[in-house]
Amino acid sequence: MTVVGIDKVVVRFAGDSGDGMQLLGDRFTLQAAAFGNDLATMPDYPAEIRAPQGTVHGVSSFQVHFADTDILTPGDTPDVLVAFNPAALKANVEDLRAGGVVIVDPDEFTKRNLAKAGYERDPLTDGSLRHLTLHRVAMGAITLGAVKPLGTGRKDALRSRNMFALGLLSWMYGRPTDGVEHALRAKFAKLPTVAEANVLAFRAGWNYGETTEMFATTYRVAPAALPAGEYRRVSGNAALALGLLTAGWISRMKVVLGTYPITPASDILHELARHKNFDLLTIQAEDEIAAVGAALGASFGGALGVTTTSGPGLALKSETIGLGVMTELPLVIVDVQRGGPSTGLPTKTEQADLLQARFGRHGESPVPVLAPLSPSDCFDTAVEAARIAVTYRTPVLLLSDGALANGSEPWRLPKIAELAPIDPGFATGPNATDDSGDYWPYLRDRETLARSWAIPGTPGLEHRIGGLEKAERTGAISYDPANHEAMVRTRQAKIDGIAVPDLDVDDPDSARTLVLGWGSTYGPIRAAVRRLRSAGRAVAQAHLRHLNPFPANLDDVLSRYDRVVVPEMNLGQLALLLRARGMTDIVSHTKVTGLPFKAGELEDVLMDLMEGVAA
Amino acid sequence: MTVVGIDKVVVRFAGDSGDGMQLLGDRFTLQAAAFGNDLATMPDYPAEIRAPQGTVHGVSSFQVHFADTDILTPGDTPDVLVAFNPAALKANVEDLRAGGVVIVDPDEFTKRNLAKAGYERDPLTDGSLRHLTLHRVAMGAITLGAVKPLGTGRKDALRSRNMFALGLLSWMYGRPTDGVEHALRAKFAKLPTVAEANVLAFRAGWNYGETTEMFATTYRVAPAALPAGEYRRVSGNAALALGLLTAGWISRMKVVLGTYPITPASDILHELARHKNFDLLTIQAEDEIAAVGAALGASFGGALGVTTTSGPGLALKSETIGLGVMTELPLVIVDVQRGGPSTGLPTKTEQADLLQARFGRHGESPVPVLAPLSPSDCFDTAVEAARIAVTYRTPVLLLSDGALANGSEPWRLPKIAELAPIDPGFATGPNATDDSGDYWPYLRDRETLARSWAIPGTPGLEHRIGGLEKAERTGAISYDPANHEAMVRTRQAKIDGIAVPDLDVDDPDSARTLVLGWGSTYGPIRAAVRRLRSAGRAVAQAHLRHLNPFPANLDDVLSRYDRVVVPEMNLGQLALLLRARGMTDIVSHTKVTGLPFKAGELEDVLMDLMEGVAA
Amino acid sequence: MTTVDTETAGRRSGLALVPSDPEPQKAADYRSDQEVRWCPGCGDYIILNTVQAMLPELGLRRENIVFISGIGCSSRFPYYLDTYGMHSIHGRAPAIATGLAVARPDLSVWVITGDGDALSIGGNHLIHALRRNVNLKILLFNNRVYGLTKGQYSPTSDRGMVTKSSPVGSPDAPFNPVSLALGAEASFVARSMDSDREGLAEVLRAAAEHRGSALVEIYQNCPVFNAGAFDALKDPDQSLRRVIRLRAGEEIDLGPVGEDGRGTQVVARDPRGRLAVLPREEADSKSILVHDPADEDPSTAFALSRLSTQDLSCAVTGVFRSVSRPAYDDEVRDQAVLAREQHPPSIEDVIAGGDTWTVSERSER
Amino acid sequence: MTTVDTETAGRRSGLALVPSDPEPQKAADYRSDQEVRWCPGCGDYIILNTVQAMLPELGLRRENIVFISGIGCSSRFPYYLDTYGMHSIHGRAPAIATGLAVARPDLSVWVITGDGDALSIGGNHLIHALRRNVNLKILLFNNRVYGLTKGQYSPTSDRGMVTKSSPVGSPDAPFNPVSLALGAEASFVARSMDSDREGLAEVLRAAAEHRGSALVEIYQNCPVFNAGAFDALKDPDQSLRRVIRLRAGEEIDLGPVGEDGRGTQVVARDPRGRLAVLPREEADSKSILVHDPADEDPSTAFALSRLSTQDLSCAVTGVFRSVSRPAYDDEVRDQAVLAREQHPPSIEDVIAGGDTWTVSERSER
Ligand SMILES: Cc1ncc(C[n+]2csc(CCOP(=O)(O)OP(=O)(O)O)c2C)c(N)n1
Ligand SMILES: Cc1ncc(C[n+]2csc(CCOP(=O)(O)OP(=O)(O)O)c2C)c(N)n1
Ligand code: SF4
Ligand code: SF4
Ligand SMILES: [Mg+2]
Ligand SMILES: [Mg+2]
Repeated sequence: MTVVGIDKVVVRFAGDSGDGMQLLGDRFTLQAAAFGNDLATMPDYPAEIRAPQGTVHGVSSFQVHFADTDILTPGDTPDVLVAFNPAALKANVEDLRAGGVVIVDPDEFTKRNLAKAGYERDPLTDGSLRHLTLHRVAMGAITLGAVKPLGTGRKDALRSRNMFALGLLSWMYGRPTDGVEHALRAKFAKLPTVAEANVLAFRAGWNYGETTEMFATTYRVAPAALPAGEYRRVSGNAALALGLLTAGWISRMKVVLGTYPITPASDILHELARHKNFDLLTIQAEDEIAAVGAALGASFGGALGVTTTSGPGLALKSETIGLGVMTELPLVIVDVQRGGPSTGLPTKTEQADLLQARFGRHGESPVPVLAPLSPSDCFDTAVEAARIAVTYRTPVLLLSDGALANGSEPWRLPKIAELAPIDPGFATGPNATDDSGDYWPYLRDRETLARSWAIPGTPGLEHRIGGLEKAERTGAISYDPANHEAMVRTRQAKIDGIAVPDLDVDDPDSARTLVLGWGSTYGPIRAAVRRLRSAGRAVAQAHLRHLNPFPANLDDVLSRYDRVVVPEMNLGQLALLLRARGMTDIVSHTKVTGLPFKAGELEDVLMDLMEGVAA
Repeated sequence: MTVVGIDKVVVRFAGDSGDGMQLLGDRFTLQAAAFGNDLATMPDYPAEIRAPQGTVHGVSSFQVHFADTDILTPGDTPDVLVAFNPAALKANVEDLRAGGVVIVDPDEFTKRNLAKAGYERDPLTDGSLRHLTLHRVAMGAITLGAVKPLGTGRKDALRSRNMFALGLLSWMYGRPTDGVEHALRAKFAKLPTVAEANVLAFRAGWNYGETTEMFATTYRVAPAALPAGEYRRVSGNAALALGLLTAGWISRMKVVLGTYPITPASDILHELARHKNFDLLTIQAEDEIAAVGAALGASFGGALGVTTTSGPGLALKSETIGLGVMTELPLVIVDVQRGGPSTGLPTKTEQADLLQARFGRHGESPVPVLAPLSPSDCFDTAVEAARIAVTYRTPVLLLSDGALANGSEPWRLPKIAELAPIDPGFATGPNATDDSGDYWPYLRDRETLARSWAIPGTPGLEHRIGGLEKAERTGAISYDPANHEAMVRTRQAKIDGIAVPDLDVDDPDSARTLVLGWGSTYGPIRAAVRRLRSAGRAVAQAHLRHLNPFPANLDDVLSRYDRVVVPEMNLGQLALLLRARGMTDIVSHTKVTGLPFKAGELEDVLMDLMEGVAA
Repeated sequence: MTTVDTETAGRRSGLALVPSDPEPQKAADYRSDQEVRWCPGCGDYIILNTVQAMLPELGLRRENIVFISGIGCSSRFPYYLDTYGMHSIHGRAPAIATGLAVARPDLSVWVITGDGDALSIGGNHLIHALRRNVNLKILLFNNRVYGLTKGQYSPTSDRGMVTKSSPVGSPDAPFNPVSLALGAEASFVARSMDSDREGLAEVLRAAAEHRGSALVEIYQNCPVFNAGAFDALKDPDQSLRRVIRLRAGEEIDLGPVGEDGRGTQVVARDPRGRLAVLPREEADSKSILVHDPADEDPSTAFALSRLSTQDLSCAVTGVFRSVSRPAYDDEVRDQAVLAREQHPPSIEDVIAGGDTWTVSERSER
Repeated sequence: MTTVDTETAGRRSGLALVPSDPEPQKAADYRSDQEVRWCPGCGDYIILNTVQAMLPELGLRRENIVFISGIGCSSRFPYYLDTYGMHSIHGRAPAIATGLAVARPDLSVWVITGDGDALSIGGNHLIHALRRNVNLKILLFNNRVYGLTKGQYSPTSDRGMVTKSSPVGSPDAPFNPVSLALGAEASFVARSMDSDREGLAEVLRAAAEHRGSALVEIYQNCPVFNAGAFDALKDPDQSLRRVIRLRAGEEIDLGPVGEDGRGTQVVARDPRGRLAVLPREEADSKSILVHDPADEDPSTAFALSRLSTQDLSCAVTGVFRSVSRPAYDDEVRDQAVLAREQHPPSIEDVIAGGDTWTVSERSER
């Protein structure tokens, strides 16, 4: 038995929706996390309805990437695939790197199952897997044997196969095991037999590795050098929810989430609905328009109104967001982007709502736009979005996407007490500058241009706001042409003037090419840049989190490079915005497959481009 | 009595909403039209609710510009103002040119009326009108006298004051009168006493001019040199409605308008609802989403689905338009733009929905965008929009605006028989290229990339479409990454490849500056350019009617000029799109007051800019 | 009158949590500085006056009253009241008000809407607010036409009504707003008329006191686009024959008052159990309906709503239904209170989530 | 069976203008080539089979049948039927189908929707389609949960239902879809159940024949997110005690069948005129309700809808209401026909408008 130290590994588990792949992936991930590896994950669910068992459509998978250095993506090509049935093999085997390891249960490769998966010949025997390292492990049979003492029925007993796999992989990668059994017993506390079956299967898996001579090598991935601190694993949706919760906490404002379920945003609702013990309310509205309306109504009452959705829902909310622009109330709108247009590819990721976020409202109605760059960054971006919304009294659009939402990574817990508080600064008395003693809801802060904000319940400041054009300062209805002009420009100036941190550039080698991204492409871009640098190429990297307004130094930064490559999961929407600012030398690289970029693919593209430059 | 020949005159009538200003303006316009002048008009209604009589808010006005040459705008500054009460004077007098003529009824300038209008002193006596030529005509009293024989009550009798004014102005400008009496009798055929009162008042007005010595001069504006043909006056909304009707006629498709009333688009519905004898149906839906849904449903059935709205409604329709993009069905969406954001300035004009039209949908969902450049051009643009929608199987956005919608001009009647027919080319049989004998709804025309279109009722071609991503050719649901990529790019390529006429440039003097506009700014831009040329300045002009895709020669054209000035009634939306194409040297000149540009104001701006260039 | 925490018969008042004003108020206190701009003769004026006269009676702190409207002539209403207010967008007021009411139990939240605003574009939000029983008072100004957009037919217009958008008559069958509300599980539904100041004030007071959603349909005259639509009900003689005024616990009658001081016509169950208007003498006295707005079963209220006909040959007014059931906003808040009691919030714990691990300094390389 | 132009009792059939197929059809003709992808055990399968078995009976040309759906598990339905179809967007199917039905009288247009699709986001379109009485057959698959988005509560879920979005129970009171439809002026309303193939086929046939909007609520089992929600109605014994099957012209009864072959329980009017379920022997025989779906007054149908309770202790099924009133699409088309008769269309005349003038060559300078 050889033990080989490696720096990273990418494992993918795949099986039927009912085979417990997500649980398996989750546990394996937690082991890696507990061990101190850095990691990133990518679950992949089947199309929205449960497909017939055993078919390719019904395959669910979970990919984990763990390493001894900080990593940025869930990995391009798995090193190991555990396929629970022929369909799972078929759906995933092409993604493996050459020489990768495939573990299958040969008993599953019956004629019937092969047919369901659409295999005409048995891939285990027809030579098509020649380039891979194939291991046949009778996972089902062994699991059945292991749990036999419990007297569980066959069907239920087979449910523990996933834990067999966990045991086997844990052995292969020398993962700590004590936590697992404890966790399984806790999870199934109410079903002790199930808990026991899972534990037995897990042990059987470990022992199988240890005992049989099937696997000649085991691997060790050392802990990563992460900054010291307390960590947890977090998905983008969970981090986003926690960010909203935290924004409420540090602003002492009630958070009111008005929302309507939609993939892949629903989990933000699910997460927040569990925290009703905070000063937080969730309203599952009748539709997206009602959802954003309820959020805006709550904001009118002095709460932090939030609404969460995906592209189709954002389209529906457009008109009400315009009302938010006109009434100048805080509102956070989260769009977890998915494949479009229309219903499109609802479970896949995309970045094609950027222009909708910027321009998808009638009239001149600018709103700030932010995008998180990793699952854990969803937390910070949510806090930042709320801060801008409250400080500037404006709707703010936060663009997450399917990859961030469902992906996860280790997250060093933030110190809440150290976050700068958010101050709604409600008006408490009259403010008219003409000694009328009146209250002027549209009197503005000189610096931020934010309007004064008095909430119902404040005596003496009674006033009305609404969607018609407002007179400067007093906020009365005004049809005056000059006033309209002034208000249109003021609203624009307010957004343009939002304080946004300068864009950081990572450019150790004074490169001539800059790669500029936004949102969830951060991981693959960064990984590609690293690879290029290891290959001796000079390339600079910067990533935009603020898409409106852009950082003030953006033009400056960009002008320093011969060319700026902008990879996007759309047809070049950021590139369009950059060019619209008069920037030339923008090279737009786009991909719209519903899948994230792979680091390798970006590496190749950048390499080609730079060779072009050099030429 | 002197008779002076002049080349043009701008007259504005103003009074209470109840005073019949629109009827008065209309009749006066028709006289000018019948006489052969070229003309343009601009009605201005009060804010949406009828305000208390006699207040400035309740003032309604109608401006007519008529001339012996072709004219382009309703005029910057009136030469003549007929003000029916103090409020009408107050609301309009500042717009007059110095030395302009004001006609008022002195009996209306009572303390009470002055107070209602917000006058502290009587403007007729306080010297504030010194720079104008003031005529006091007891329009009310004389009208009462004139209609006395009919025994009409005072209140009803006074209703004919507007016709008194018509008579007086007709005399001043030597307008033909026989048509008027005939028209009045026809209009009030069911109310003969009212008809008679109007005729008597009209005659009294004429006679007043003829008899009294108040007016020393009368004017003559000769007929304009318009191309020969049959003409009518048409407003933008009416022309648009007729264009849609005509598109149905020449395509032999049923036109189904699904719409929800909204200012300033409602009149398109009102016009079309009157033509149910054509193969046309109007559906007044429960909201904008239902309206566009009904239109799309009708299109699915093989009709030409149309929906009309303004900005807030377009926002609501976004999601359904996305479904139109995915299902690739023809659909014409008309947005009559008004002041925004939100409810904004609903009765005023603006061009601020261009970016919403281009980008206001989630995912990559391109649609063609067109904008008419004058009221009568709404006809041609509507036909063109329908042609593109049907030919390319795509939703098309047509951007009109409040100024076009309510403005009017003479229109040489098109020869319907000479219009190229529109051919929906419905599929009638299987088309699969694999000898399966199947029908593939997403098989595309090689040239246009339009998909095949079989409508319900066609035997053997039964199929399903929908909002999920479609497989190339077969149209089956597909989650395949490569297919999605291909479809996203194909949909984009289809729109990018739409055949659009080249941009015409008017540049007699090889200018260095080009003025480029879109939509309703055509009139004022053209007028300004003329003035500059008369002043010896070289300036080129071009106007975009196709905003997506742009004409193929656009980049070429623009590159020929040192600078391109882009005047817009927004914050520079076309300018943004041009810069996004990599065009530099774009000078954006914007105005967002809810009012159209004035020719004079543009002249000044262009002059200043060109001096800048010269410097 | 102070209404804080009035708990009548175990029912919490709609105003229970809204602070009261110790100072007496007058109608003028509720007049804003905005010039009222409806057309002369518009029914909206009377409704405005009635509301301004009624509000002081509630005895609430003025700053704790909020009016939210949609878009339409009627929706200008909030501008004229010196309370907090929002003139929102077309059809969405109930949704916006829901968010406000849920977030702020200390406010008395009113929605002002029109037949187009509430029943056309806003229909979904209306029925959902009623179903959820959010603590909102919804005043639906029904002039049976779109006023603001200059006179198209609305979802309450007569079939066949000629307007600019229906030059040969509307092909649409109208809603009966009371029936619709009852079908949507409304806990409080009433109807009144602009011209009936007293009746209107009465139902408005009842609506205010009701905990949960209260829908009040108000027949409103639009002299410009649908002049005289309700005239038949305004002529005293006609009104007597046509208008049924519901009063809790009383027999439902109408018509000229007989010697016994009661209407000469009554609403009674016919032999098949359906409601009918009969001369009192023809009705079996047991079959005469005694109005019970608190009936848990909305079927009788629904049947009453069908007695009102679109042509107004019969118009039922007053409170059709007023039953006590949990208000959505109370439920949501109660869940929160309970959650807080069970698990006092700790932001650190929630952030940590459960499964954490520690990377110590030494593990850094 | 051919149904073209069947005019029963002066009523035009819902299929009157749809061409019939002279060839006999079978269920298999309606199976598309798409693999059906609902979860194992999903009630949608049975409904699909029932529809596929029922369609041939209508005898229509297959290409003249269109199914339009929204979004949801149930809305996948059209893919599995070999007719024309559109899987549209969430909640909008009734609006889209309205446009199609108005434009194309020769089609039989069906809408497939779920409780979320129809009653949550799509509520407004649903009530307006019913009010207008557009010639659409709307099948509402009510599984009382959002299936497709993985199990949040819906507007028909039980109050207190625990889901991911309501971890301590839904605070919402549910709609009763039949009551809502009746409040919205529906001319045809029925209810059935996935498992009751025969009953379902019967109401589907009646819906197809009905001219105007027909709403059919179908209780549908979602074994994954709301397993067994309707089990109480499926157990034969329970079903007997709980399920009322409405049949036109028959007494409304339920319960174990007595010696006379009739149910031992009946629906009767109580002394206050309200409906109640009583043992047959306790009911005055005159007070027993005889079902009349054609009753112009929807009040009794509404009262019947209230007998059904959310907890299914009683579930009323069958056709609640089926009355004849003008269908919107017929009206709109009739207006057009009349207009054409009165004024044959001339595009030139319309373009000219009325007031024209001529500029002759010589006036050119
Ligand atoms: C999204 C949107 N669609 C349409 C309109 C135009 N609009 C404003 S009010 C109105 C109808 C008003 O009718 P109703 O609610 O009955 O109010 P009323 O004016 O009669 O009081 C319409 C169609 C709008 N402002 N916004
Ligand atoms: C505009 C929009 N909002 C939300 C969604 C997400 N969504 C899809 S189906 C659905 C609810 C489905 O519930 P139901 O109609 O009851 O159908 P079921 O899946 O239960 O058959 C939701 C919320 C969407 N696709 N589009
Ligand atoms: S249009 Fe009608 S509803 Fe509107 S303000 Fe005038 S009278 Fe009132
Ligand atoms: S989730 Fe429920 S409704 Fe959807 S397919 Fe599965 S069982 Fe059927
Ligand atoms: Mg109205
Ligand atoms: Mg459902």
